[in-house]
Amino acid sequence: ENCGHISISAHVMRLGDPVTASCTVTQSCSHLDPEPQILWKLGAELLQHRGRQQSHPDGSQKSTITLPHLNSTHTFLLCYLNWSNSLQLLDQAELWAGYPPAMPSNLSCLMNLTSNSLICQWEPGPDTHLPTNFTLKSFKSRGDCQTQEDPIKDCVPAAGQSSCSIPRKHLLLYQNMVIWVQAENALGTSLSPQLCLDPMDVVKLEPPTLMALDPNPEMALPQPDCLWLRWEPWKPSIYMDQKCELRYRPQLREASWAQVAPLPSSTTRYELCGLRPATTYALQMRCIRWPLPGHWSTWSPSLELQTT
Amino acid sequence: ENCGHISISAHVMRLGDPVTASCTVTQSCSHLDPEPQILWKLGAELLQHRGRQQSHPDGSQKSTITLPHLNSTHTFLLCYLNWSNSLQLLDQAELWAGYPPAMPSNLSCLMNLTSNSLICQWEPGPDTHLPTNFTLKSFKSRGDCQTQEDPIKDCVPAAGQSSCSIPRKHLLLYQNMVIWVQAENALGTSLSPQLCLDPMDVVKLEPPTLMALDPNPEMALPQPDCLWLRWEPWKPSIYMDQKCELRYRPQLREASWAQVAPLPSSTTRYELCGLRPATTYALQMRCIRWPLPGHWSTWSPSLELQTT
Amino acid sequence: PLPLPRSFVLKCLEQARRVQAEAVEMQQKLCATYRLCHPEELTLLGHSLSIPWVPLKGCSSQDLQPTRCLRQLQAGLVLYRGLLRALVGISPELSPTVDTLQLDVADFATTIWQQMEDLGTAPAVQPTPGTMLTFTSAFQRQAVGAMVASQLQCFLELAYRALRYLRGP
Repeated sequence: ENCGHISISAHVMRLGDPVTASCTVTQSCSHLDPEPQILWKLGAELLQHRGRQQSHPDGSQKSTITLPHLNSTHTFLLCYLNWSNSLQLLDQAELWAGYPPAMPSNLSCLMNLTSNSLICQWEPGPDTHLPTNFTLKSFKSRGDCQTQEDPIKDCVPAAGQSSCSIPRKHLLLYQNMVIWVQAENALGTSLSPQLCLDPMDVVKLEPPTLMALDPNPEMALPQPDCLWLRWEPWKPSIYMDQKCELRYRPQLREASWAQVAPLPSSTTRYELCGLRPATTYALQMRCIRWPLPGHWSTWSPSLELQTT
Repeated sequence: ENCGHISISAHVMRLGDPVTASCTVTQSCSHLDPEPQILWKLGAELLQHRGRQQSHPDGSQKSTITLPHLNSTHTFLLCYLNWSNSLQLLDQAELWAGYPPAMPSNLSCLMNLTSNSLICQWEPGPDTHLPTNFTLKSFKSRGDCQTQEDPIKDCVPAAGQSSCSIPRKHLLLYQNMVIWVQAENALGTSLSPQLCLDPMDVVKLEPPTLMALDPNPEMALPQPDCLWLRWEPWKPSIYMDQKCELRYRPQLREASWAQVAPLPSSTTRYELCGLRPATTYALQMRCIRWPLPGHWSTWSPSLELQTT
Repeated sequence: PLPLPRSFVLKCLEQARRVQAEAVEMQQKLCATYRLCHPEELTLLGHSLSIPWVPLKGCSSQDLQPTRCLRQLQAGLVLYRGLLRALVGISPELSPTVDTLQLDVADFATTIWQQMEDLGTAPAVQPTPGTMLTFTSAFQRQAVGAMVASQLQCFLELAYRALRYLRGP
């Protein structure tokens, strides 16, 4: 039969909140000493004269203690019996203190065409000091996301991660869906603002591949101030209409980029003129899904070509 | 309902063996042409005039073909109907040819004290050209392995691997066990010779750690022809009695190793004398479980010390 | 003419190109893995297994009827989704392609269905994929896969032309 038992207001509380606990020592345990002294420790610290001790008709003893502010995020409250001058541990209660989760913020998502999944990430907010579960929740919708169609399976991030990847089979492409993050711990739950997006409108494009193009063979003498280049859109996005931007600069110190007006992705060759003869130029290109919405890819690695 | 159907002696055979197959074209399919011509292809090659074609009472047509030697390890046998001058594919049979597995050889095992598992490897033998499964089988035994105690769960190697790791929980340490490899494919099964070993007798030791030792402070002047060193056995093997060997050589070209008689692992300090003064020496040590059986560790990385 | 939002037509064009590319990939894999490289050799087998051919009469360039074309396109996509569903688990090499293709065909059908609903031109009853095909051999399933991949490309070619016409200049 249990010698002593702690009962406590809560094992998890807000940092700085009070704690009330009582430790009941059964009669069988305290028979050796008519007036057994019950002592408390918080972690390693002995709490001198803090418990109000009473005897109960059934012969048991009960000590009650209140800690005004619990300031450590994880500690133990221990109940001892002073038994012929040796402290005997009867029971201990594990205590956690922290904060309810703040509202997750900066939720953003990108559709990865290689893994064919929608990857969302967010800011988790300040440390709550408590085990806090984040879940990426979503449902299929239509139009401007005012209606809820089929729910989508919760996306549970890997431990400690503030991102989650919704697999293709849970997505309905080319339709809007509603996405948000839920943060939950023992002290409460909080939800991020909702996003309304079509996964295909947040595709993460990789840059195109730039290649030199031999000048037109019919041309007797290639113009000295021109460069000829061609490019291939990133393969997984080849079915998307895109527009691309080309920028170039001579390999001279402090030379700044000059940019060519957007080029539709259907044309994959370009003649760049008006350049300095006998000069090496660095060329870069980036593309974006267009006219449908999308994100610009990063600039491609530089292609270096020299005018004649 | 099925238009045509191939039935074949076997889908998997020994390389060079004959193959007999028949293709039956149902009456419903051949109704368009009273004498439908059945043709065969092996891979892309049309087998001219090779099938014996017969009509059956039920109106179906059957062509039978025999290929004396199948010489490709993976191909298709196709049955066509010449249907108003267009070859119509009715059925195809996938064929594999190869060899029964040779006996796996050179089975050897090492007990890894870090992963606490018994890792065995073997030579799979020549390519059989067929999907071949290797399984490491074993059972607990006693004495000289003449009796079979508890069986041990089969260890299935990762695809294409010729090694397998038996986890600690399946092992009975300090007792002999019987281990062998089984190779199996569609053409047969073969077993390697059996090993009889105690996992602890095949421990793979890592070398000890060699460190310089400051000469004995009481000594007025450290002898010029001596070096002082100490070592620590490899931590996971610290509970094992071991003996160790020390070798040393001066940092001179073509200097060969000299070796000190085995040192019991209980002594972890050593004074090496009889050396050349003012010379840098490379020292290495290796250890082996002793007097119980074991394998020598590799030599430790060199410790370089200079005599005064 | 049907008041079709430009973004809807642009999305359909993109989805058609996307599904087309995947159908080509499926065909290439069937050719590489099972040497089923000539769909024209499978006509007789297709008849015997009664593989449905999906007409797009409302989408012909001579006589384009937008409402009818969209309905036939949507019904055809639902039918192809059913055919693709019968091919699930066809083989480890092909399964990823078939799974993605099936999802993309289904999403394309949903895009059109929801637009028809928004326009009030959707048929009273959603078309269904019909009874699931069954096969008596692995070869039949592979051969049907080759037929579906080939026919789906012709189907999408027709649809693409009609959608481009609907997109206008």
